[in-house]
Parts: sequence; C-alpha cells; structure tokens
Amino acid sequence: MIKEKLKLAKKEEVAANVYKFTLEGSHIPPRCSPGRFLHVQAGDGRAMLLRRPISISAADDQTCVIIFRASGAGTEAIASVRVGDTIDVFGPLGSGFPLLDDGTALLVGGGVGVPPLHFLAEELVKNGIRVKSVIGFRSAEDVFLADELRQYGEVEVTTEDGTYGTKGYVTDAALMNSEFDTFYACGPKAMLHPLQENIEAPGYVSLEERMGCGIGACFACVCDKKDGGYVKICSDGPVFEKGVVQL
Amino acid sequence: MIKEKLKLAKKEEVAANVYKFTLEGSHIPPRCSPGRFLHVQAGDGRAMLLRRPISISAADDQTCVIIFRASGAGTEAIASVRVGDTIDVFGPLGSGFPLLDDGTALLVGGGVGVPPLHFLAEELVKNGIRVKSVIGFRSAEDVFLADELRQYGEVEVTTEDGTYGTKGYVTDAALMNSEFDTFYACGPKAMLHPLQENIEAPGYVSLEERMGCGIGACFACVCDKKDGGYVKICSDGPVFEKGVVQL
Amino acid sequence: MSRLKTKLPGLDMKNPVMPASGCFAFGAEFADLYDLSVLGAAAVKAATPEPRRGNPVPRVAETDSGMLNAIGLQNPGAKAIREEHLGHCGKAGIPVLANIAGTSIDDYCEAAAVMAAAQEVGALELNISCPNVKEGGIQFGNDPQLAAEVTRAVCEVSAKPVYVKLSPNTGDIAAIATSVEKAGASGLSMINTLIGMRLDTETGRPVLANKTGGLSGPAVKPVAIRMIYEVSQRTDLPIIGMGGISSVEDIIDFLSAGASAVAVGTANFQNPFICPELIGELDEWLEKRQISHVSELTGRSWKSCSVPLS
Amino acid sequence: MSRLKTKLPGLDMKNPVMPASGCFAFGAEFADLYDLSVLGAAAVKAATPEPRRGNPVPRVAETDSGMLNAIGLQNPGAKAIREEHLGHCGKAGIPVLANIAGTSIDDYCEAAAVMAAAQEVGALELNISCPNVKEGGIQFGNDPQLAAEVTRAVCEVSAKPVYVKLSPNTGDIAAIATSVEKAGASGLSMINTLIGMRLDTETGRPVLANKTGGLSGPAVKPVAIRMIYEVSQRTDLPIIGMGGISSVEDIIDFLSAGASAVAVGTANFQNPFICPELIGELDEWLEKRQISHVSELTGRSWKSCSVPLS
Ligand SMILES: Cc1cc2nc3c(=O)[nH]c(=O)nc-3n(C[C@H](O)[C@H](O)[C@H](O)COP(=O)(O)OP(=O)(O)OC[C@H]3O[C@@H](n4cnc5c(N)ncnc54)[C@H](O)[C@@H]3O)c2cc1C
Ligand SMILES: Cc1cc2nc3c(=O)[nH]c(=O)nc-3n(C[C@H](O)[C@H](O)[C@H](O)COP(=O)(O)OP(=O)(O)OC[C@H]3O[C@@H](n4cnc5c(N)ncnc54)[C@H](O)[C@@H]3O)c2cc1C
Ligand SMILES: Cc1cc2nc3c(=O)[nH]c(=O)nc-3n(C[C@H](O)[C@H](O)[C@H](O)COP(=O)(O)O)c2cc1C
Ligand SMILES: Cc1cc2nc3c(=O)[nH]c(=O)nc-3n(C[C@H](O)[C@H](O)[C@H](O)COP(=O)(O)O)c2cc1C
Ligand code: FES
Ligand code: FES
Repeated sequence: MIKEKLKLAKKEEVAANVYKFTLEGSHIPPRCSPGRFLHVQAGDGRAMLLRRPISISAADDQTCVIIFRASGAGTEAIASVRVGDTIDVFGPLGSGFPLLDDGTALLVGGGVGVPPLHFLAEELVKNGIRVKSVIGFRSAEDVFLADELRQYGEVEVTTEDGTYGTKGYVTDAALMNSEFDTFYACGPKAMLHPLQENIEAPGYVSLEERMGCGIGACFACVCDKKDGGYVKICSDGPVFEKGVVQL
Repeated sequence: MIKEKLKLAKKEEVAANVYKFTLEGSHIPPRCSPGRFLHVQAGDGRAMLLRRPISISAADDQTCVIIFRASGAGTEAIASVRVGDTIDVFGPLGSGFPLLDDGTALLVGGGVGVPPLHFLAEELVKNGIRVKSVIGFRSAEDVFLADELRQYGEVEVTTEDGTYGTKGYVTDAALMNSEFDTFYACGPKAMLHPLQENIEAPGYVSLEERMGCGIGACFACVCDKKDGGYVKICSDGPVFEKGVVQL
Repeated sequence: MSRLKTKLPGLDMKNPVMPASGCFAFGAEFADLYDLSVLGAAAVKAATPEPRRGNPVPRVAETDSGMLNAIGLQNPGAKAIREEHLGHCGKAGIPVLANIAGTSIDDYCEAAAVMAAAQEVGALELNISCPNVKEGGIQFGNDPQLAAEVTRAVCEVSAKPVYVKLSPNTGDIAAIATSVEKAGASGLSMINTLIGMRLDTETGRPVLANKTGGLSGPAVKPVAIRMIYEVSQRTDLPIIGMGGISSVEDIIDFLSAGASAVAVGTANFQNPFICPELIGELDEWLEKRQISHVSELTGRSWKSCSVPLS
Repeated sequence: MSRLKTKLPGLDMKNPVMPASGCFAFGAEFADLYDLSVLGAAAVKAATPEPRRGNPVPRVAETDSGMLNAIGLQNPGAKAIREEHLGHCGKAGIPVLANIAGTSIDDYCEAAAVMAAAQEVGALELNISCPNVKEGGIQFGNDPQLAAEVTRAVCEVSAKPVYVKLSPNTGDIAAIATSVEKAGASGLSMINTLIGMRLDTETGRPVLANKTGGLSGPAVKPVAIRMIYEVSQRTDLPIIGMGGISSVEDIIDFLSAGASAVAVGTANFQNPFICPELIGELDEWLEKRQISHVSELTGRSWKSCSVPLS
C-alpha cells in the first residue's frame, strides 16, 4: 500500500458524466488486481476530508486506470482535475476477485460497478477463461466499457429505458444465463442480492459501502455475515464469496 | 460595486513571495481609484470563507493590477491560481485617497502597503503633482515597485537590514522630509502612528484591519476616532485624513 | 413564487429566506447592492437599551469552513435604531425581526419595548445566546429557568410576537426550547454561534482581542441540523433555522430538519448577493420537483407521513 | 528528539502524539504501514464489558471540514481485546490508553477492571461522551454529579491512572472537569465529538442509519481549543487534546491552549501516515525555534509569564 500523488496522464469522458482517468507515476501501486480499489482524495482535502473509493479498471507497471461517475461534490472535484496535474491516491486497498484458472465466467455489473469487471475480464482471459459480460445502465448515454469488454468475449448490455441493448434490469438478463462455471458481480446491494440468492454456480460479489479509513481501522463499512459475525468491506472485501454476506 | 470572476492574464513574482497579478474582464470594476481595494476570494471558498482585502495597484478599463504577499493560507491559495484561470473578486470597496490638484506630495509605504501608492503616484502625476516616495522593506529580496515608482518621481528605499537603499525604518526616513504639501501613507498602524503624530503638513493614512463583509455591515473593522465615535475601515476608509483615527 | 409565501407569527413573508442578525446591519449597505424587497424578512443587528461600543479589534478570525466573531453587540442603542436605521427595510416593505440583547432582564425589556413599538418591526428575536459579551446574554441560554424568566418578561412588554434565539452551547437545547415555549415565545431562532477560539500559532496567543468568539459558517451546519431536528419534534413553535447556510441544498436541509424559515449569516460576507440568489434557486428547486408549497418540506426528516418527493 | 519526551500519569511517552480512540482500532492495520514504536502512545478503540455489534450502516457521512460517525462502539468486548488485540502496541513498546465505555456504572467498572489489568495498558480513558449509543455514555458527560460518580467508581477498580474523556455537548465543561478531578481522575481527554446530523437533500432523511452522529475534524477545532483553554485554567489535571488536528500547527495550538499531549483522530483517514509525519514535524518546529522542550508550550495562550518565543 502506498499513498502517492499520481499524474493524470489522460482524461476521457466515456459516458455522460463518467470519466476515465489514466494515472501515471513512478510508484504505481504494486499489486493492483481486479476488484481492489484506490482511496482517492477529492479537492485539496480541506473541505472534503473523506477519500472516495474507486475501483481499479486497468493497471500495469506505469499506469493505472479508474473510471468513475461525477455524481457528488467529491467525484465532481476529482473530475475537474486537469491533465498533467496530480491526484492523491492511497492504495490499492481491499482484496480482489479470486481468478479462475479454467472454465467459463459470467461477469455482471451495474453502472459504476462495471469498471472492475474490465480489469477482471482482461485477467481472466489471460488465464484462458471464456468470459461473458452482462452490464446494465439507465440509458444509452450512460453506457461505457461495452466496446472494451467485447475484446474479451460476448457482452450483453441492458438499459432501463431500452435506449441501448436489451430493455430491463441487468439482474434479469444475468439470470437468463446458466452456462458458466463461476459468476463475478459488482454493483449495489439491490443488484447483488438476487444474484447471490438465485445463481446456483459458485461466484463472487463486490460490495459498496460508505468508508472512512479504507483499511479496516474505523469500522465504518461493516456488513453482517450470514452465519453471524461481520466483515469489513474495505479490508475483508470488497469481494466476498457468494453466500458469505447478508445483502 | 460588482462581484465578478476576473481572468488572471499575467502573473509575476516581483519580490520574494510577492506576486503581481494582472486581472482582466469585461466587467473590470468601474471606479477603481487609488486607495480602494478588492475583496478577493481565496481557494474555492469552501474551507476559507473570508475574502482577502487587497489594494488596487493599477487599473484601466480592461485590466486591474493587484500586488500581494503570499503570507498565509489564503494569499498562498490566491498565489497558486494559474494564468488563464479566474479569480472571484468583489469591489472596488472603500474610499480612496483624495487627490491633490497642485503642489507636492510625499508618499510613504511599508511592505504590502506600497501597492496602492503606485496607483496613487500615477494619478497624482497625471494631476500635475510632484511626487516623492519613501518605501520600506525588511530586506533586499522583499523590495518591489521601486523601479515603477521612479517613473513618477524620486524614490527612497529603506530596508531594515540595510541590504538595499538606506538602512533603517521607513518612518525615520520619511520624517527626514519636510518639503511637501501633503503626505499619503499606507502600512501597519505602528508605521502610521509616528507619521500622523509628527508630520505637520496635512495628509492621509490608509489602515489595515481584519475584515468580514468589506462593506460596513458586520462591524468587524471598526477603529476609534480621536474625537470619540468610531469608523469602519472597510467603508468609511481605509483612507482617513490625518488626525481622525486613533492609531 | 407563491409557493414560497410563508406566514409566521408577526412575519408575513414573500419567501422564507432572510439575512441573519449581525450579518446585515440594518440593510443600508445591502440596499446599494440589490432591492431589499425581494427578501422574506430581515433580522437586523442586536439592539441594547444603551449604545454599545463593542469589543476591541481584531473581531473576526477564520477557521476551517467557519469563522469566529466577537463583535460584542456594537450598536447605537434601541432608540437610535428605531428612529434612524429601520428605513431601508421599511421602504422595501419587508418585516423586520428585531434582535434584542442585554445583560439583565430589565435591559432586555427596555430594548424590547422600544423595538416592539417600531412600525417596521414584525417580531422580536430575543438573543439569549450571544457568546461575545462579558456578562448577560449567554447564561440565559444555558438555563431553562432563566430563559423562561426573560422570555416571560419580554413577552409582557412586547405587543409583537417574540422569537427566542437559542444557544447551541448547552447540553440540552430541547429543555430550553420547551421552557421558553411555556413562557410565551411565539417562535424559535436557532442556532446562534458555538463558542470557539483561534490561536496565533507563532505567538500562542488568541487571535481575537476578546479571546473567544462565536463560530459560524458551514462548519456548524451539522450541529444546527441535529438541534433543529430534535427541537422541532419537541415543541410546536415555528423555527427560523440558521447555521452555515450557503446553498439552496442547505436551505432544503434546514427545512427538512424542521425549520419553517431560514436565515443566512456568514455567507453574506463571501457573497453579498447570496440572499436574492438563494430565493431564486429555492423557487426553481421546488418547481423542478413539483412541490406546490415550501412548507411541505418542513420536518420531513422525521415526519412519518411525509410527502414522497421523488 | 528528547525535547519531545512527555511523561503523564501512566503514560511514559517518547513524544506527546498518539492516535485518537476509534480511529486506529488496536493498531494492527497501521502496523502494516509504519513502525508503531514511533508513536508516543496509542488510544485504542472503546472496550465494553460484552462484545457490541454497533449501529447499522451507513455509519459515516462527510460534512464541511468535518465528518460524522455513528459506529456505535462496535468492539469484541474487553476480555477479547485484552487477550487478542493489544499485541501490536505491546510489541512496539508504546503505552496503551485504553478507552472504556458502557451504559451503566457497573458496565464501566467491569470493562475498566479487565483493561486495567492488561500489562500493555498504561492508563484508562473513560469515555463518558460517546454520542452514538442509545443509552449510557453521554448523559454522564453532561452532569457533573454523574460524571464524578462513574469516575470515582472506576478509579476504585483500576490500578492504572484514569483519564476522563469529556463531551463538548454541554453548557459548562469546566464544571464537569473540576468535578471529575475531585472524584479522582488523573487526567482529561478532550474533546469527544459534537452531536451532529446530515440529511440527504433529495429525500430529506438522515444519511446515517443512527440518524445523529459525532462530528469530528478541523470543523470542531475552534470549539476544542476554547474548551481546553478554559478547562486547563480551572484544573490541575494534564489534558490530552484532540479535535481536528491535521497539521503541526494544530498540535502547537492545542499545546498552547493548555494540552500536555495530543491525539489525532479523523486525519488518520485522510492520511494514514499522519502520526509519524507530525511527530517529525513537531520536532523540527521546536528545533527551528530553539525550544528546548515541548512542555514549554503548554498553556502559553493564557500563562502570563510564558517564554517569549520569537
Ligand atoms: C469498493 C468501492 C469501489 C467503487 N468503485 C467505483 C468506481 O470504480 N467508479 C465509480 O464511479 N464509483 C465507484 N464507487 C462508488 C464511489 O465511491 C462513490 O460514487 C463516491 O464515493 C461518491 O462520492 P461523491 O463525492 O460523488 O458523493 P458525495 O455524496 O458527495 O459523498 C459523500 C460521502 O459519501 C460517500 N459515498 C457516497 N456514495 C457512495 C457509494 N455509492 N459508495 C461508497 N461511498 C459513497 C463518499 O465517498 C463520501 O464520503 C465505489 C465504491 C466502493 C465502496
Ligand atoms: C484595505 C486593505 C488593503 C490591503 N492591501 C494589500 C495589498 O495590496 N497587498 C497585500 O499583500 N496585502 C494587502 N492587505 C493585507 C492582506 O489583506 C492580508 O495580508 C491578507 O488578508 C492575509 O491573508 P492570508 O490568507 O495570507 O493570511 P491568514 O493569516 O491565513 O488570514 C486569516 C484571516 O486574517 C485576515 N488577515 C490576516 N492578516 C491581515 C492583515 N494584515 N490585514 C487584514 N486582514 C488580515 C485574512 O484576511 C483572513 O481573514 C490589505 C489589507 C487591507 C485591510
Ligand atoms: C459577524 C456576526 C455578527 C453576529 N451578530 C449577531 C447578533 O447581533 N445577534 C444575534 O442574535 N446573532 C448574531 N450573529 C449570529 C448569526 O445571526 C447566526 O445565528 C450565526 O452566525 C449562524 O449562522 P451562519 O452560520 O449563517 O452565520 C452574528 C454572526 C456573525 C457572523
Ligand atoms: C470513526 C470514529 C470513531 C470514534 N470512536 C471513538 C471511541 O470509540 N471512543 C472515544 O472515546 N472516542 C471515539 N471517537 C472520537 C475521537 O477519539 C476524537 O475524540 C474525535 O474524533 C475528535 O478528534 P478528531 O477531530 O481528530 O477526529 C471516534 C471518532 C471517529 C471519527
Ligand atoms: S472504511 Fe474503515 S473499516 Fe472499512
Ligand atoms: S468588514 Fe464588515 S464592517 Fe468592515
């Protein structure tokens, strides 16, 4: 784990209010892996104290990509950073998705839950896994990463208003699939719940929660386990095996 | 009075940590005159709420110049604005120096009290006044505006450590002069006090105080008058006729 | 903008937004900037029976997302205020909420009687919470008994409704609120400033000449919101909410917490045009969400049967 | 760095800087980031006699220059803490300030007895000020009588010195301080969080599941400074100061106000390396000004005979 100022090398608006940031630094956090996240400082940190957790969407030795929606004061401030300026990040934090080493995988993501799936698809394909992705958005203008994911396998896109791909919810579309060995899902609890309950195959879910420290020290982000006890999403997760957490 | 975002057209470091900002806008505050000031927003205004009062050092229809020392969190934030970006200013506020229309004038300024004297010298010379300036700084690296002021007349510079011009305090140097009709002084109270008490000629002093509103509504910046009563430095001043305020 | 009309005891307002006491003087300075008649009302500077010189300078200091002030209730005295300073609000036709301060119950009553008699004044705002004067004021704000006494006394001499301005510097603000309600208050203003201090790091000495000052601005908003949330569930009095308002979202939050109107203080220093701007934005906010009247928002943080808005 | 050595009852510290309770858990996570032995001490998470699950999520919300938390004292219980969680601090050789919470005097005593018996523990920090649990805790912090009672009871069962952590949610913090001093406290920690609330502007509902939470961060620093300024002049107890510390200047201010040591809470979330960084900067700050020992700064905001520093 490092705390470092990374340079914003490239900035793209990949959907309405959704930004793809390519970050560069001599100290790109080592051990970036799909499902792990960066804890990102918004603004100068004087009025906004809490870092924002953002998943890593791609990474190599020199660069690291995050994709996020500017949806509140903090993510808007991050979105306003200019190319060439630096962003203070702490990470990578959390535990990532365990990677299959053979068989097939179904990837399910909703909205800003899609970015980690891009990194995941890349790594799974490297491992020789066949990947299908089902990703959902509100509307056509919100769709992103669909083309990138197509590099790695079949992609089905749903939109709530039907302006792109299949009309409907991503969960419904995902549950139509059964030909896979493992599923991987990332999104809000309401999306993860039906997947965890209805998919018979093994799988992993990646959760969101409001965070303080990001490292397991403040107990802001706990989630009950099904068998009693609790987990901390930031450090025990954000990825959990199907059936472990109560959604 | 207007509240406007002015564009930073030019930025120069004119002495150690002292910045000259040339601001541009379609709405350059009208009625800029020597001794009046701009109330300048520092940063994004979320962590630092109070505006910083900065004197106008030059102005025409399209541009307006301020010169300030980056000496605290707010002025440092203002100093970090980049050319092409905008600065939120409110003003011009306060009352300026009354301008002589004949005779000679002695201008006395210490440190960041010098900027308004530049504007004042320009206007006085336009009015046909002969101007001498005595300006004081801590050390050679702090000296600024000396060359600019020389365009308008004789300039004597003092430094506390003697590394530039005369060694000593600006007040002492100023009090050696007697050949003038009116004096104009700007600086901390400790500098203005001996001038107000010891100069026989009529004159004007420009005061500093911590401010809230800048327009006379919050009573943060009051100063006692010699004859009882009080003034508000932001709106009744910052310039007062010699003998009016208690220093 | 009829969705903004707000009628509270003594205050018949076009909208629920007013400048807060001490941040607007008596309106003259702002009348140079905008037409005061757009305001819902104006809470003017505290009046004491006699003129007061206030505290030595420095009187203000900045803190993170806040500021400290220790003006010390400088004012020309109630009579001079009534006779010379209410004209700007009067001409604009907006009701004045006259802030009253003092160091004893007699003081309060004297100033209250003078101000209540002014035609421009719609209601009194009893400041039992000023942290910036040596004696009087704030101790009334931390003792339900004393708070009730001064309220009762002032209500007796005032023909106009009395709002009590509560201090956040207390362990049980609801107790003060219910106590002044019983004593005859017609409304509450909350919150006044939190007592705070800033030191000069190099010298170690207080920045303010008065040493302590009152903390205001966005830093205190969470404290104000929870106090209004609590008090609005414990009394039937209408609440004028304040403490860090600087955006239309802040106004919505104060109304949701339980306020019926709001006052904007510190933010006037950063943006002197803020009150008219916020009034316009408030109307747009409601329109966009098709809320027919602003009062529907009051208390929706805790009302179980609140109108679903989105 | 001998100019930083600080010795307080039960706490023999290399320097006066420690992480604040609840922001550091028991040190395991930070031990992965830096060598804990650089710290002066560690205030660890509150221990209750039985394990506690804490409040539902969301448990944190951001506010301007501050944050709200309503963790609800989640902890594995005093026994488990003593047996399983103190190893990181123990190995680093830094004294533990064991935070104790409860809902009744018996609770406090039970947890206190367990924690005081741990070898790693240098002193107890009696949390009579947690705003985030339904019953117990904070009412002790707003009543001099109750505060004294629980202090006295805990001092009786504890072989280790007891620091009382004061609540800022009170109208007279000096009264609580003097009362717990008489009851046997060896020191004070101040301040705990201010009660606050944030609403979701669109829905109007509280963001935190617990509705209210504790406000911390730079927003509260001016409140903390003035309370320490006041209390340090009214008691002889050493004070561990906290509330918004995020820079070396903040540390100087807390010492100047009257603290003898400081704790850093919220700032650990923004910068997990902040404690070691500040310790280094504190040494440099003193060196640059040729101050031979950090304790010279304590109380210089009000001490008339304070050492001239510049
Ligand atoms: C492990 C993890 C990975 C994430 N990855 C991504 C990603 O790749 N792309 C992306 O766009 N978003 C991602 N999110 C969600 C992202 O963190 C929130 O959208 C963001 O924090 C909102 O901040 P804001 O300033 O826009 O909102 P504000 O409402 O201003 O935030 C206020 C506070 O609430 C917190 N908060 C608000 N919404 C959320 C949320 N949904 N989850 C967690 N905290 C929240 C903020 O962090 C902040 O502390 C992820 C969240 C988690 C927990
Ligand atoms: C009428 C007037 C004209 C001025 N003109 C100039 C100028 O042309 N160039 C220049 O460099 N400076 C000028 N100053 C001083 C300038 O306002 C302060 O240096 C500046 O406010 C300090 O802000 P900061 O953020 O650096 O300091 P901080 O210490 O971070 O400021 C904290 C607070 O104290 C206030 N403050 C601190 N020092 C002063 C001071 N000396 N006067 C007033 N407020 C202060 C700040 O405005 C802010 O509200 C002028 C002051 C006044 C009153
Ligand atoms: C400079 C200043 C002066 C104030 N004077 C008064 C006053 O005279 N009477 C009063 O009741 N409140 C006074 N207040 C408190 C405000 O009316 C308001 O309650 C408080 O500042 C919180 O609101 P804000 O955060 O919007 O400023 C003053 C506040 C400031 C900043
Ligand atoms: C997430 C969080 C958890 C906390 N838990 C405790 C606790 O268990 N016991 C306690 O006495 N104080 C607790 N506190 C209060 C801090 O110890 C500290 O008093 C307060 O946050 C002010 O300091 P700060 O502004 O540096 O955070 C907690 C604070 C935070 C932010
Ligand atoms: S965010 Fe602090 S424990 Fe997870
Ligand atoms: S700064 Fe408000 S009256 Fe002068």
